[in-house]
Amino acid sequence: MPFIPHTEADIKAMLEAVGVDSIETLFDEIPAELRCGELTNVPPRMNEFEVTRLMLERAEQDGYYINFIGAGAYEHHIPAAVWEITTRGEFYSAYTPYQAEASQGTLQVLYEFQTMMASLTGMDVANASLYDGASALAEAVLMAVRTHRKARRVLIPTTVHPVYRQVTHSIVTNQDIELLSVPFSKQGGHTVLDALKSHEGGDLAALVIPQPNFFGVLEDVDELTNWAHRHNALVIAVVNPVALALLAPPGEWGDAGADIVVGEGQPLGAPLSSGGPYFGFMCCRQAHVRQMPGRIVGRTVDATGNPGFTLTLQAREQHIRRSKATSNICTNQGLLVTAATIHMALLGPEGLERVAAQCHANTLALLEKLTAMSGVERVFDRPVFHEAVLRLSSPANDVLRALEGQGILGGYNLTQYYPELGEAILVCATETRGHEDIDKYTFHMERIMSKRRLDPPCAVKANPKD
Amino acid sequence: MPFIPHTEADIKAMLEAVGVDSIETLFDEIPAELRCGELTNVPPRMNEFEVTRLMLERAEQDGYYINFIGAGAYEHHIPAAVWEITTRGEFYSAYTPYQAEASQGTLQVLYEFQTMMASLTGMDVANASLYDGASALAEAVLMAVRTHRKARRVLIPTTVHPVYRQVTHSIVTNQDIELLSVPFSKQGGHTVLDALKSHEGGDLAALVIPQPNFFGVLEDVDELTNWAHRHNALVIAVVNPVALALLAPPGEWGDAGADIVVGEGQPLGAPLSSGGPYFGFMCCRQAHVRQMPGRIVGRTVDATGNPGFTLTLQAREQHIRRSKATSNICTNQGLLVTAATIHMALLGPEGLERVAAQCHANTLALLEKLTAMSGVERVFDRPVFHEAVLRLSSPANDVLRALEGQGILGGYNLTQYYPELGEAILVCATETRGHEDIDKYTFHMERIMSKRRLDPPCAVKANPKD
Amino acid sequence: MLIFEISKKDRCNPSQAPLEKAAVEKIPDRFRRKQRPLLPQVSELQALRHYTRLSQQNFSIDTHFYPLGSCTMKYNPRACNRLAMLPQLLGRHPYAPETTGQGFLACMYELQEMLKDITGMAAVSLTPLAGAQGEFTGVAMIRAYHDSRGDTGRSEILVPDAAHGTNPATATMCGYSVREIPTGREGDVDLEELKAAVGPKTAGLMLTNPSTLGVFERHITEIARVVHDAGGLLYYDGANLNAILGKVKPGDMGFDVIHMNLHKTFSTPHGGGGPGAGPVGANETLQPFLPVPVVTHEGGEYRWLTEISLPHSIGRLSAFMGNAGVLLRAYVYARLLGRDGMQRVAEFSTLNANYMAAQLAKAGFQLAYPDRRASHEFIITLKQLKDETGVIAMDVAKRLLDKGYHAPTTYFPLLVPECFLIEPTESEDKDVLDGFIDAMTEIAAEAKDSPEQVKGAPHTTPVRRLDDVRAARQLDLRWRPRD
Amino acid sequence: MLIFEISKKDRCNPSQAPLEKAAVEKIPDRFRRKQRPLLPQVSELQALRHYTRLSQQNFSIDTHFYPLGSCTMKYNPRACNRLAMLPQLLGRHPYAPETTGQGFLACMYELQEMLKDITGMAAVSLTPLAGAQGEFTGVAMIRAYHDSRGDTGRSEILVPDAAHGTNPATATMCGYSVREIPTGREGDVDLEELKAAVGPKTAGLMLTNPSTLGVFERHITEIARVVHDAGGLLYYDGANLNAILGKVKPGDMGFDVIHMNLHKTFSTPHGGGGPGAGPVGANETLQPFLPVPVVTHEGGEYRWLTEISLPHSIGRLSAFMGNAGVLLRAYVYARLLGRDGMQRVAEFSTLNANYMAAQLAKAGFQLAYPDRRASHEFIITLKQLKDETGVIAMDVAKRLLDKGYHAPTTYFPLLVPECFLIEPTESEDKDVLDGFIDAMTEIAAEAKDSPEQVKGAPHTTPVRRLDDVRAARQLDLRWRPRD
Ligand SMILES: Cc1ncc(COP(=O)(O)O)c(C=O)c1O
Ligand SMILES: Cc1ncc(COP(=O)(O)O)c(C=O)c1O
Repeated sequence: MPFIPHTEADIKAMLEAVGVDSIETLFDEIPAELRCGELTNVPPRMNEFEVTRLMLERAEQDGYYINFIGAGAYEHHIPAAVWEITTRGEFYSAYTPYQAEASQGTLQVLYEFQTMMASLTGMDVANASLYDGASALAEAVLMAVRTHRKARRVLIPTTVHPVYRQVTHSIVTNQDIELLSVPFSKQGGHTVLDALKSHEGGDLAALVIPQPNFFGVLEDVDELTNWAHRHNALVIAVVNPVALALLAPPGEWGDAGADIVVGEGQPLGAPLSSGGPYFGFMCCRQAHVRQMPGRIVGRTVDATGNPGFTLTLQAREQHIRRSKATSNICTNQGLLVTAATIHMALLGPEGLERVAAQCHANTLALLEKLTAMSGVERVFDRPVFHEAVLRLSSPANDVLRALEGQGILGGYNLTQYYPELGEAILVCATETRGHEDIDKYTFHMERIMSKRRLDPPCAVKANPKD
Repeated sequence: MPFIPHTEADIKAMLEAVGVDSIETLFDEIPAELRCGELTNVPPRMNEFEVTRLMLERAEQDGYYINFIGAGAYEHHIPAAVWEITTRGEFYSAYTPYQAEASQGTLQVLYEFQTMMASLTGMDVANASLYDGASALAEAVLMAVRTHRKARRVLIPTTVHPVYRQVTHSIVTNQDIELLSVPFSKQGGHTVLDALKSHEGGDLAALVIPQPNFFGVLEDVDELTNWAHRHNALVIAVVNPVALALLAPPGEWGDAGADIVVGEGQPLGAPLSSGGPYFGFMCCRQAHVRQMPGRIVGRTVDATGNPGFTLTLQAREQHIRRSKATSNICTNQGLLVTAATIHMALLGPEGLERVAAQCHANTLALLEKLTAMSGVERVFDRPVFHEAVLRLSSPANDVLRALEGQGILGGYNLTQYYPELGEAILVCATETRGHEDIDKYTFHMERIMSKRRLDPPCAVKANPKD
Repeated sequence: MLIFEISKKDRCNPSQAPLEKAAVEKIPDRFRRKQRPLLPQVSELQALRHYTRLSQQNFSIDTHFYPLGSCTMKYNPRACNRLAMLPQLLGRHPYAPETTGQGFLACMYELQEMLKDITGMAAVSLTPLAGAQGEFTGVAMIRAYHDSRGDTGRSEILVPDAAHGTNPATATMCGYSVREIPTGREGDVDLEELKAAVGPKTAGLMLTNPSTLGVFERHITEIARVVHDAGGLLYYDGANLNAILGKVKPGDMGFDVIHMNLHKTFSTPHGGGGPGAGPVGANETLQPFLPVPVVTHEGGEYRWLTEISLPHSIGRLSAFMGNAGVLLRAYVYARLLGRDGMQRVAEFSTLNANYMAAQLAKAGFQLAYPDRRASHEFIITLKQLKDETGVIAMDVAKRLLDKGYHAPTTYFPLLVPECFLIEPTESEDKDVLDGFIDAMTEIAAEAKDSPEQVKGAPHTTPVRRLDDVRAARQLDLRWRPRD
Repeated sequence: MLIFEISKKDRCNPSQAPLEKAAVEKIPDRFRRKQRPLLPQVSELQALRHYTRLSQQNFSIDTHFYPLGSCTMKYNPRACNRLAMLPQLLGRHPYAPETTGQGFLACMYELQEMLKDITGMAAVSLTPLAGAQGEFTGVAMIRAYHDSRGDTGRSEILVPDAAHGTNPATATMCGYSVREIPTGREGDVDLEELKAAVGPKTAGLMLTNPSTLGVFERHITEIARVVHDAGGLLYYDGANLNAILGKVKPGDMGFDVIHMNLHKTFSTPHGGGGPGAGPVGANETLQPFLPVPVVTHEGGEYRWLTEISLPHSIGRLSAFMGNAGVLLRAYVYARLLGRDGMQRVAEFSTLNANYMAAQLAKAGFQLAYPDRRASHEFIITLKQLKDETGVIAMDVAKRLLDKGYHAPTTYFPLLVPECFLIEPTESEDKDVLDGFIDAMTEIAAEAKDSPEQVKGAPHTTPVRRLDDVRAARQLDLRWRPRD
């Protein structure tokens, strides 16, 4: 029996001890009419070899592509050591560290992680993870409203990842919180103070500030932070942790710094893996720590005075506070945090900075080459980190498909969420997209665009809406 | 500096402690004229990402093939758990267990391995591995000669893997040992007593008996063993450990059983990996254990009387006995033995038997389908385990190349080592080659052979020597 | 020793990053960071050794029996890990077109189909990232349903007092107030109390069956009727699905929506806290409200259904499609188990629990519900031991660590005093269970003969009993350099 | 607990094998096994837990400082493991045609080229499976060379008394008798003794430089001249190549043939005993005798050269091409290090050794060769400690385990009494070295104050000091069931 160790003799002895004559008897409290028959849509079992072969075939079918998509998930090199250690059984198959004395490995890793994240963001404290960047933003909004006490309105610029805004909406609106959007500058692709003006005076719990924003553009975080604080609103920063190796940490934005910082942890050692598992991180000021959702690890001492680690401030959490908890989160993304901690330890400050700088440089190199073509232009004029918006003279969808045919994922199609930008795509070149890849992209893009220039597919297709 | 943790401050402090002013000074005893310049043929370093990409590309280039080659290395399913545990740092990065108290993990694994191998072969004791099957045969020949004391001639049938015979020759001939070959039966592909007759009377140290032999054929091991013992020669069995789940163990061959058993351990959990690392195993009777080469682990007790494990009988080995050692072997194939032990533990007797039975059944199924075609015939009429020799009506090389074009490795070409068999190939279908693969092979073989029947490439090619 | 304490200035690990730092002068100074973050500066070996040694300080399924009730700590097959980590699967971007993910999507689609069958639901969405997010999803769907009918007066979610903390917390997150329903003497929901509680304010009931008390709710059909009659809907907390896999389907019990914890029933790893996956299934009533995306299979192709084709969806709960890698592990596990294997999971997890309950009772421990069958888990109460010896459940839990066993869940559910919720799972052997029972018996004896031994436990772990009060009072949540 | 002791009859692990047993009636009964072998019958979890826990009982580089002299226990980069285990590389059959292995062969070819450069040799064969097989290869080539010239009277191999045991053992395997050359007071070969020993019987000299005494043989050029003049050839034991990588090439020192231990210098794992890889390099004189196969690159294609194109080859030493997976790891390592990294290996392994030697000397330990530079390793002799306290080198070694350090190599080389051969390697940090030096100092103090503490060591390992004598006398080499 797969994964079941019982022998006939064991079963017999166990049934005897229980005092029943069959395993079936143990289910006799289930009303007979509820019992189901065979699971007809679950196929019969395969052995490990058969499943291995199936999965190898499916993986082969999906293949490898040279990827220039970012849009919230980034392809970085992950040192081999990261997952070789992370998947050690002791990390992989442990539960949440409820029994601290039997979980010092996990707990210390989390404490180290909290230290690293707090420092990276310039904040006082960090929690031990949330589900992902998007839901972390939702939790930050809830936390801001709890912290603020008076206001229930939160400003979210449209330069925040559109799905993050959707997710936040799905999660917070049941609690009578109002999310207000802020339009972006057509020229810079960033949030300008003018656009916030209309909200002055109203009771605001928080302003969300992305850095870099969804377009890759750098926001004027100091001004925005000061504006929010001037209007008695908290600042929720949404940041990319790799970018933080280069960019000013939210703790230092404006005069007082951000109040809550969240983001997607994926760039720190999580493989792209079709979308997950990743992890969300959250940091805040010491003063607000009791409003934080999620697990937090603290250092303490044991009975003999030696240092040790334990889950702390559990009175915020659902298993203690139940309906009054700061969040319902229980299982988080612990293993990814283990990976991230090892990832950061292996890269160190210098390594992470080099990664960030190389992402930036590769993206600029890509932009230079692509915009040298006719039919490809930058949409915004502000500095970017490692992503940028390009407008194409042909339908974005067609161009991306043509590139896909050449083994290249050319970028994220913005037409669904930002139709006002025209045929626009968001491109990203991380440190893993060096000259060779950029040249390949450029070569094929040039061919595709010039073919379309010379020989547009057909009259109807010229219509950008098609 | 890759893999070097020193900081500038450390280096300074260390040089001061040594009392020199530069690292270069530490090399001042090397005559200056011997010092070399830059290593011009070693390329500059790459970072891990660059090497990863290079290796992924090279692996992609090599691709996947459906493999029907055996000939000494067999594609079996290896449970995922095997290498996930084997590559744990504690096994992977430990040395030979010289400090027993700090190596109980490795030592107990080896003791368990010895137990498993002794039982699988039906022998008293096993060592902790030799390099591979071929060199293990060479060591067995040396051991037999040492044990026999009088004779230095050893009979090796030509049904033994031809490369094993070459390797044995390379290794033992410097010690004035004579290897005599024995021809095989044209009909059965096995070794017959008649062929041994001419050697009766001469002083023989040992007879080597392969089971199954290189052709996949089952030898009359009982008769051969009894013949050898009757003529005062030791019996060296060369066996496939997976086959042993089904076949009589050498310890039970004939009236007295084999004296030394060796073989290639690869089928027990080692990936094909272009030829290695694999491992050789060796078992023998208790009486001969002091002539055994290689490490041996024994169970003993510690200072408090608790059981523990340690390397034992080290007086046989080079680090103690130096020029009088049983072998020069030092580093063996420990990690592969760890994998094999876990592999056998996961399969168990039932699992290993099912694997063996399925290999046999798949091979018979393949043979039936292939020999149903005109132009493909069995060469030998004896029962086989999981390999068999087929004679083709077209040049083996051309047929195999045509199959390769279809993603199939159709078998091992026997024409180099056994030209007397004509255009013959050795085919193997392990448990990983099920119906689907066999059908694919059959389909393409049918097409290739019928094309060649209808339309032989050109007149010259009809000459089988071409 | 913390990794920061082996860090040294100027040390850098150059294999892991670009060999040089590229120019960044296009980023104006005002956006730039002035001081480097406090990340460790260690060599690869130092990092590897540090984290390898830390890992050895954990108990885990791979090293210890871990009968943590409600958590289903069963074997996590290594094949699931390996096959979810094939390079092509790891490398695929979540926004890569569906055409480049047909292999992956096929797995997701088949997983959806299997989960539908197992739960008896009409449709499944894989997107929730853990059990609690699955709960949120379910209750948000209930709310969306009522709202869609203009039935906006329903403001209460009913929750049994034995419920897991995530249930009431979830209700709050969905804007509901929580009304607790007491448990009857035998562990079932008190039907009369339930009847008294339901009404026009009732949005729904959250229930897990078998409950966290380790018994099967016998009156489930009636409960469902009562709630439905009042216009409420039933939410099934699938954390205990392991107990009934292939034996009874929540859909057949009358539930409208359900989440599953794949990190429990489908054996994906807990990873020291996560990740999990909390797919949600719904019957036809609630299906339109399922969160997106959902995989569909049409014309031989797999593709995502989004809010565009599912306009009533409660929306999205995460940036992408869910914890894909966890779902892949669950998929592999399901294929390895197959149809019959699913049933066996329920059978042997139940056998193990009932066996342990019987043996512990014989050894003198008090079962919380001695007249009931155990499901895949059961409760003992150590109140008597405490009264007699002063040794509390927490002491016994810590002492178990010394004996090489992870402790069961303690002090949950809250209504049983000094309780141990014990879940052995189907993947443990009788000898292991016997060893645990022996250890419990020894500890009970120690509690009488040498209570200090037990109260002072653990003695053999990397640290001794930790001071939780101090941890919460003198907050130390991050390391800071001395100078 | 042995795996056999958790095994139970009738238990079987069905995910790992075909789901049913196929028919085997075509195999006549007389060939068949009658009784099943004694393999464990355990579940996947039981096996996994057993071997995971066993692994934790090992010291290893990944967990401990492991300064085992002559063994070069440096960091084994995880990238090497991962990249050597890519599915396509693992799946390739050794007899698959070269056309299906161009990626793999490219790595092998480039590795050969790098090793040629590093050793200063004309050609390299990757095929030997470990150091000792490399030695065999080298000496067999020397013999083949003499034989090819009809020079068959040479029957002796010269070996310094400090040599590793494999050297004399190898000479014997090649049919030579061994003549030992004593070491001079300062650790160099005694030149006068060498001169007296060489002659028409001399087939060759086996030498490692730096020697196993941890010093560089200063008169190597003269030694080479003396041996060559007598018609002998020089074999270089490459176990200590780490010390001189990129600094000096054995070919330039006058050696004719060399083996390398890739599991030392090129950081492939030792795996608790192996596998290793012992490629051999030869100068133009010996090149024709190299073992096959060797990779060549012609017309844009990589292919194997075999005995057919290399008719003077000493032949084959293993069934296939060598330890391919080990060679791939070494290749990845070499690419990560690069040209400059190679030199740095020599520099920092040497710095570490000299630093430790200096600090231990200051702490009162006796260096065997106090007036010499240490190479990448060095020797201390604990004779004085023994004389003063009765504590022997073995006791100190065992006590080091208690303090979390693997012991250095003890009692080798044989000519230094109570010796520790200490090799820190370049991948260890100064703090680790300082910790070890402190531990040694503490132990020396303990030896004086509480010698029983040291003699009774180890105290903290999974077992206490083991009875090796009993192990050899009451042989227990396999488990047998009780009944
Ligand atoms: C009964 C019950 N419900 C819900 C949950 C929450 O699931 P998760 O931890 O995946 O969020 C748990 C997990 O602990 C549980 O045991
Ligand atoms: C000096 C020396 N020569 C030769 C060898 C033998 O190498 P291997 O163990 O790889 O056979 C060793 C390894 O211990 C050694 O240290």
